Amino acid sequence: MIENSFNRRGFLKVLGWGGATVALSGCGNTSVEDGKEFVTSYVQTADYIIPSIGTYFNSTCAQCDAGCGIMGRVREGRVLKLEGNPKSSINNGKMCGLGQAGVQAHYNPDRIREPLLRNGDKGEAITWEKALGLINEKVGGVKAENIAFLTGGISGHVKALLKNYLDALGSGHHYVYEAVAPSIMRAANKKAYGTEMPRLRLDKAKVIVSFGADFLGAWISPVHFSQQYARFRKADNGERGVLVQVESKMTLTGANADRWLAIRPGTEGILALGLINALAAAGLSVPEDVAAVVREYTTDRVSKDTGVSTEHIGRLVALLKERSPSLVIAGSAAEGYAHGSQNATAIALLNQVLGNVGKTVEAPSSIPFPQMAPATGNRFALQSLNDNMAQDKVKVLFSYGVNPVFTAPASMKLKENLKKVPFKVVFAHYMDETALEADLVLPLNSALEDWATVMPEYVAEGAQLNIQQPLMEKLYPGTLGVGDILLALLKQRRPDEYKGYEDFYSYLRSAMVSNKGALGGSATDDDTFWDATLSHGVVKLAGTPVNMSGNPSAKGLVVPGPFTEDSAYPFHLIPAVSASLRDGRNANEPWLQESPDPLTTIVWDSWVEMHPKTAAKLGVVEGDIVEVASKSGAIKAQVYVFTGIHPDVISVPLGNGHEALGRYAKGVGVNAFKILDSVFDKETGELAMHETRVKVSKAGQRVVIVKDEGPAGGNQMGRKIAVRMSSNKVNLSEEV
Amino acid sequence: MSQRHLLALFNDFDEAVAAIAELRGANIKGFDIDDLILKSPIEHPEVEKVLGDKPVNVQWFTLIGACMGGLLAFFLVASAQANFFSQIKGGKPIVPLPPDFVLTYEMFILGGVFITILGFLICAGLPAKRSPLYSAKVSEDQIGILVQGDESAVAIFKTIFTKHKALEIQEEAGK
Amino acid sequence: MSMLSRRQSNCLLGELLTMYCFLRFSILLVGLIFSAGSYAVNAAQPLTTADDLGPKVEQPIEFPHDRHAGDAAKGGMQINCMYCHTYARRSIVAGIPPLQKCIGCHQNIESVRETPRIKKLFEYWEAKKAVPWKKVHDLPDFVRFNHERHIQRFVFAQNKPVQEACGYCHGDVKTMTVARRQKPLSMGWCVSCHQKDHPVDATSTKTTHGPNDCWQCHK
Amino acid sequence: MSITNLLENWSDFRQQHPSDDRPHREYKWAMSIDLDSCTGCNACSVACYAENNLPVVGKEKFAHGHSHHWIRIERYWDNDGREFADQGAQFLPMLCQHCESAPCETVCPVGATNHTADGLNSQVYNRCVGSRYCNANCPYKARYFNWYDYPTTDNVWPEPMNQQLNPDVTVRGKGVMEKCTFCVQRLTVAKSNARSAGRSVLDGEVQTACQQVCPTGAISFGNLVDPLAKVGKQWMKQQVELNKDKQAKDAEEKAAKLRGYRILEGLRTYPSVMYLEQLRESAI
Amino acid sequence: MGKDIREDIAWAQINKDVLKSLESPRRMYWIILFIAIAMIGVAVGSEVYQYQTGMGVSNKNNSHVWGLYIATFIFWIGMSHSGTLLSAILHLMHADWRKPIYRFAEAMTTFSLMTAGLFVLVHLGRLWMVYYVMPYPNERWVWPNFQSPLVWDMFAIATYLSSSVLFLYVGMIPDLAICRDNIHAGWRKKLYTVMSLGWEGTDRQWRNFRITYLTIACFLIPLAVSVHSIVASDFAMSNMPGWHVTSFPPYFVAGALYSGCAAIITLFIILRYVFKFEEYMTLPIMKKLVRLTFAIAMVWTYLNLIEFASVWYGHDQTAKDQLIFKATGPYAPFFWAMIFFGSILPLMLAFKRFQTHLPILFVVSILLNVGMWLERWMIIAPSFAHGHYPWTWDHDQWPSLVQWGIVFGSFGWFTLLFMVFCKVFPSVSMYEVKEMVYHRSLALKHKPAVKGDY
Repeated sequence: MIENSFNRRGFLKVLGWGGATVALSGCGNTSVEDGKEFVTSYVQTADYIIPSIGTYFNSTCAQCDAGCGIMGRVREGRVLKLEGNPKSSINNGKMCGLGQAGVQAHYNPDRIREPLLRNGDKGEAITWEKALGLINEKVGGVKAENIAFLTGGISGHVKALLKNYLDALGSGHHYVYEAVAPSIMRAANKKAYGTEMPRLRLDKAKVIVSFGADFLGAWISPVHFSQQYARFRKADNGERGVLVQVESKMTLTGANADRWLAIRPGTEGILALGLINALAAAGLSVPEDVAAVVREYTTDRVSKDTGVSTEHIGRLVALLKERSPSLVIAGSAAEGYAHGSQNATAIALLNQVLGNVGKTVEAPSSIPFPQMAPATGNRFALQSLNDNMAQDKVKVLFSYGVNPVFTAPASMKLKENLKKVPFKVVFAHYMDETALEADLVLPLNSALEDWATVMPEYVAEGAQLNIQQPLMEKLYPGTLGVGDILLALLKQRRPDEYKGYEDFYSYLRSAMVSNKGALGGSATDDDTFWDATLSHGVVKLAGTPVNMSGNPSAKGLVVPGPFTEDSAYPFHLIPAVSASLRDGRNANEPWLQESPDPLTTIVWDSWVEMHPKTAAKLGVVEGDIVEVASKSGAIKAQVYVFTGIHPDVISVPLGNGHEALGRYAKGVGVNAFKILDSVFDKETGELAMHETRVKVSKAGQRVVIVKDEGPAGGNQMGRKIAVRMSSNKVNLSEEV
Repeated sequence: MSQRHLLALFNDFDEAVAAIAELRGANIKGFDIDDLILKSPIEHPEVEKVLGDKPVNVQWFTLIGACMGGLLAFFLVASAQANFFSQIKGGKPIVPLPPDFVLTYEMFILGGVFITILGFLICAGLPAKRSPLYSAKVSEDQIGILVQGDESAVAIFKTIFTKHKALEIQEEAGK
Repeated sequence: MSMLSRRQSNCLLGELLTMYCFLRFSILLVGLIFSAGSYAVNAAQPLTTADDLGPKVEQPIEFPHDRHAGDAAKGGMQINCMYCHTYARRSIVAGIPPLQKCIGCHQNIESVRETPRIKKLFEYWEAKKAVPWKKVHDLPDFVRFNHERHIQRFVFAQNKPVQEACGYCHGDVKTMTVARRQKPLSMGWCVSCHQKDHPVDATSTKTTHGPNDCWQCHK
Repeated sequence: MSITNLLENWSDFRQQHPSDDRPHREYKWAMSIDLDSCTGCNACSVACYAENNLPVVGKEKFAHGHSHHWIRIERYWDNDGREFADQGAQFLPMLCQHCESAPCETVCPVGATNHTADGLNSQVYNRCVGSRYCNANCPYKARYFNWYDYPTTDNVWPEPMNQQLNPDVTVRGKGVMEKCTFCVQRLTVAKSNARSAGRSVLDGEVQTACQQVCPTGAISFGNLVDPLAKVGKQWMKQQVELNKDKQAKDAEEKAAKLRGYRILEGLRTYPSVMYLEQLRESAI
Repeated sequence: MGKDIREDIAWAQINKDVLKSLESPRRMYWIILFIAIAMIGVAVGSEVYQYQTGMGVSNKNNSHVWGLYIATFIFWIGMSHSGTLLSAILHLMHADWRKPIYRFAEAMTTFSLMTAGLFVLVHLGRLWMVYYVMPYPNERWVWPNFQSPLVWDMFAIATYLSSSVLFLYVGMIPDLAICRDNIHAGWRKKLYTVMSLGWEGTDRQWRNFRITYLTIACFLIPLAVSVHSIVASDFAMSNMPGWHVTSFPPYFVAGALYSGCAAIITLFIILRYVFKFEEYMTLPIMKKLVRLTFAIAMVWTYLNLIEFASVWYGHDQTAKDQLIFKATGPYAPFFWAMIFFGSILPLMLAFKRFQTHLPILFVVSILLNVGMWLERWMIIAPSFAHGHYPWTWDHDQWPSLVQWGIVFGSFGWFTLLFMVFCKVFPSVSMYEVKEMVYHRSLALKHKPAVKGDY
């Protein structure tokens, strides 16, 4: 790896990639052909640029909100591959598949290449000057309170700039929306620990009980957790951590658990309280008020309510009692109900009772620059925006980094409400469902062409400011970075304040350099600091740990009993978040579509997972097309039968079912977001993702499921291929 | 002394055999029984017997051909394996004998067959121009006896042939 | 009796004749087969010195290699190959120098400043456009030829003169203007050299041959 | 003279791999994969797509079994009739095992696949005529055939996606077989750098793409000849020997502590990839 | 048992009858020819499509890399063995009833080999690179891999094809001379003149001819056995369950003889009708042929059972799984059809009344060949669908229309070659029929047989 100490912007200009040729198809030409191809050569170059040798530049992954540091391999002016930045404490040089597909987001053939203005049903290419002028005109014509800015999770200097823009407009509304976010858990954590996102030390735990937290797959910061998981499994002292996963639909984490307990959906809180009760009975000291609350949760009752056998509860209690510290995690499967907050609170309570706070649940650091601190998204934001739109309170809407038309449940009628907004500006990479509704579409630079800073919500220790820098020259001259657009808009409003900044890069550089003291570069001169920052890709920020509460308290804890049966809609629908597609914004990256779902090995499609018992009851087999109908709508998809799911539950993955977005995503699978019922968490008002009840009926067709596994399924047919043994036979500390 | 050629055609094979036997016994001056050529539509090992013991050499070609084929194959294959950069294949020796023997065997046969055919052509004197004394009948159903002898012998030939019910006697001057 | 013997001798003669023909033939055949065999596996390989002149490649600027690298006696500057093709010792490609490098010298050489080629050069420089040089030694895409290894081996370890080492594959470039391929660059040509034993370095008598597995050169 | 050469070096030519008396000299690339750490996340597979120019074939062709995933994650269940797969799944990354005695090598009619001096099972795309015999004979079915012309007629990399292609790796046209190369383009660079520096490749200096991304570090890769290499130590510790088809683990009861094994070892392919058995806690 | 052939048939009549086949066949001939050409059209179209698009259109996949092409390749190779059986083996055994029918059997050998060879090409992913398989000194300094059974195949088939072409040709020289003598104009005259090499039927020619013919026959027998053993070793040398069977080579050879005999019965009936060969291809000969076929069918059945038994009682569980899969899995209908056509149906041939019933024999012989074709397919497909590695087991792989088209067309290709051959060259060996008639008539006259008679 070659450290970069070169003026990045200048470098990109000088190099260009015009001369670079692409090596295609190697096998046809068998002879020496002179004079057919051009040699890559440069006008000017840096010493460390050697043709045919990759140069690595550090940046930040923008594929999800985890904020992993990436390292782009650049050769002859093209970025070829993304690798993990070893200096980033989030991912330490590792990557997930989703992150690596960032290169396909960059080179995607379906990217928008110039600003488009609505003209009837079509988009008409216009110049940036005209587009920005139009925005200026429109925002000037309405009251500030009628301007809404909808974004996904956002942080860093872009967030600060956005804040300034909204201020300049006279403060419009900023809605931060994430379709898939642990927002209920955040609220419950806030209540229980005093902080939204405590740091989980999987590596320190000897037992992890995860209530549906898919920390290896799609939950918060999977690459980070995976690394901790590896250390948890192979502790230095040789004691292998035990993972118990409690959930109704097996996640990737569940598939790696020593024991996967199928629980009746929504009863996670009951099990948590039952465990507290049993632990108290086993001699663990539990505060009196808590003990009083949990007293009625006897093992028998809990077993009956949750469907987890008393034997397993007993063993789990013994394990938790015996091995400490442990870690209990409330994941999306526990929080996605109308009583999700209570579930999450009960689980947090279990952690506190077990004394894990301070051991495996650590306090995060405060973030020194609050204006750049991550604004975490939730579903409530979209709900309020939707209400405002319905009441015609929004006249100009900006949307950046989200695709609400795709991710909003049909019952919200978001699309209809959008039509009431007279002027909608969408910052987009692709013509996604939301961009199709826009009046003005502003094409964005890809994450590999853009400048930004990112402050991830979840970092193991302290805080961190990630640099996102271009790895190559822009593919299309007609795109702009979001920072550049905001800066241009700000210049319209506050020309004096921002005229010194030629573009977002100069703004960012001066903002960083002027704060270099706080960013740990006080001793160096500006250029050295800046070069070092870019070269590292991350800036460690000193933060002080926030206070955390470890005191168990049962105040206000109400855990409702298990659901009553609903004969019209007998099944619970669990919309599964897949590790690669998440909320669907990355669906147009073919690597992700073709990388098989880990549990079902299905590619390029959606499916309905169900238990063999359920399938037998419905009279369906694998490949049958079924209609899954909720009160809000219906979808049709193929059935996949396996035993990693509770018989009361069916599950449909999220992320597919796009009607737009691009050639790889369009028409693939179905969109399970659409049929979610409008049921909200009682405390936070968040949409309860797992609360939808559905009925399933055979649609008559049958298809052959496109998946990687063959007709033998997951059966090894007695051949010694993937072997498993009992952990007590092995001493891991003896291993290398 | 000029040589004359005479072709007699017979319908009855027994008569033809008898004619040859008589020609042999007649001890005609200027005629060598070895110059007698029998032309027949089918194989006649029993008729050829009266012509005396005439050896066939094709087998020698076969032997040499087959051995050459086998040797060539083995050395070609083994040398190629040894010289082609010694590419290691799946835990096998660089010059593995069993597969090489398979090819040796095939080439042994190929060499044998090819050289046998070559030997046949050489020994049978093929391809050749047809002799002028040829009747399409010998490829149909008649047996022909082609004799070569001094002019003096022609009359005796004719007598013998006629005696044995030759259907037709063709005559032509020798070269 | 006499007839019999005559017949026999006739027979023997014929026999011998046949045998002779046959023997002559088979001797010929043996010779042919063996020569074919050994030719096939050994001698058929292309000669390492064979010249195989490539096509003339038209370059945007007719770069005079002879002026730059040629002998002083012939008006050349005797510049080391690797002064310009600087990547050769550290990369798999020899590379074309960045335009910067050409200009670096030529902006100080007033004497040729107004010649058409140099004018063209400065035109590119002013437009900040890389010169679209064409590949002269363009191997197929599935071949990986590593300049670095060969330069390290022959120039640095074995102390061969640079021009000899480069010239082995590229021909006597210092006498050309626009470079033109002079060697076949075929697989057999590469292999013929890889199979030879070369001294490990300038001093020792130890020799080794080039690497012989396919993945050394094929990708 | 070829025949002289043949006669003189006869004993050399009768020599075979794997054998104890002629071990690999400088390098023997090998891998070990800890199934207890593998979470089945597919990052390795995507990394391979990115590094080795694998085509994305699309749903239709995937359905026909035309996919190219040089490293594929297999998922096995062993819930033999139980109601739930309550011990989770077994994930197994399967890639070319670079067998020391590879069944694919002997059967290729044109010698497009050979054993390299470094113990790799090489595949030369341009030499391949597409008889597919190697795949037929591969017990692991870790070889992938280009059923279509992905770069051209199938337009798998539409402009500008083709700019992502790794120039160090050939883009395969139709009709050739391909497979995991242990990222030979990286190995070559590492070896070349090491030779220029006058040493051999250090452990950790070169990583395969799959190893590099693996979030849990389940994949180790290195030089089995190097006594300092982690992979060699792992093999040693697990008492897995390259040249044997029956390991200590298979033989003795006391070796039950070992969890290293190679897949389908009984076929005597002598794979270069060792797997470490997945563990499951018995207390729960 | 009736007479194989009428011994009072005039030799001139033989010439006339056979030569007539070169002139005016029944209309059926032209119909067959037309159909054959149409079939080739299908195959050529399919191949062009496959060549341009890629092997994927044949609907094979990564675990199921071989398909109908290889199955049909073995089928055609097997077919070719009948010619050797009739002309070489029976020649050595002095079974002179073979004489009227061996010529077309030999032609069948040649043409089915030519058809088989095409399948190797069709099968290759990069057929334009097929010359890489040939061992010739080249500028790349690279040789084929002589350890590969496919290279052995290449050697064996090249040897077999060239040897049988030579054998066919050498055996035809006397007949070509007859043609030359009886046809007086046109390109045929030139063709026959050149090809007959100036054959005059002299004793020297006959003498060398006899030895040569015998020698090549001797070579052809082990060659034929080795060819199909080598084809069998394509499978037996690999480690696929279901292929890795020691008894494969003899099993393949028996299957080859079997399908060849069945095909001879079919073609016998067709030629007899089309070229009006009733006098030569007589029912008694058919009867002998049918009995031979029956015997070989039983040998094949036996070897089949041996194969199953050795797998069943062996310790290789994978191979056993494979066998069970064959008999019960998605391929079971084909497997049992193969057993029925290959082992049960030929039992019919044991009954005298069917041995000369041409319509029934026609149908049965075709069904036998279907069975033998299924046998080859049942070797290929189930093994791929159920190999060592369960993860890659595939669903029953149904070949695409492209594969079927090419396989279908190959029958047209064979028929075309064969029919054109029969029209251009005498498909009944005239000189040998004469010999047969001659010797039969000698025997009839109770003349003491000349020593060395056959």
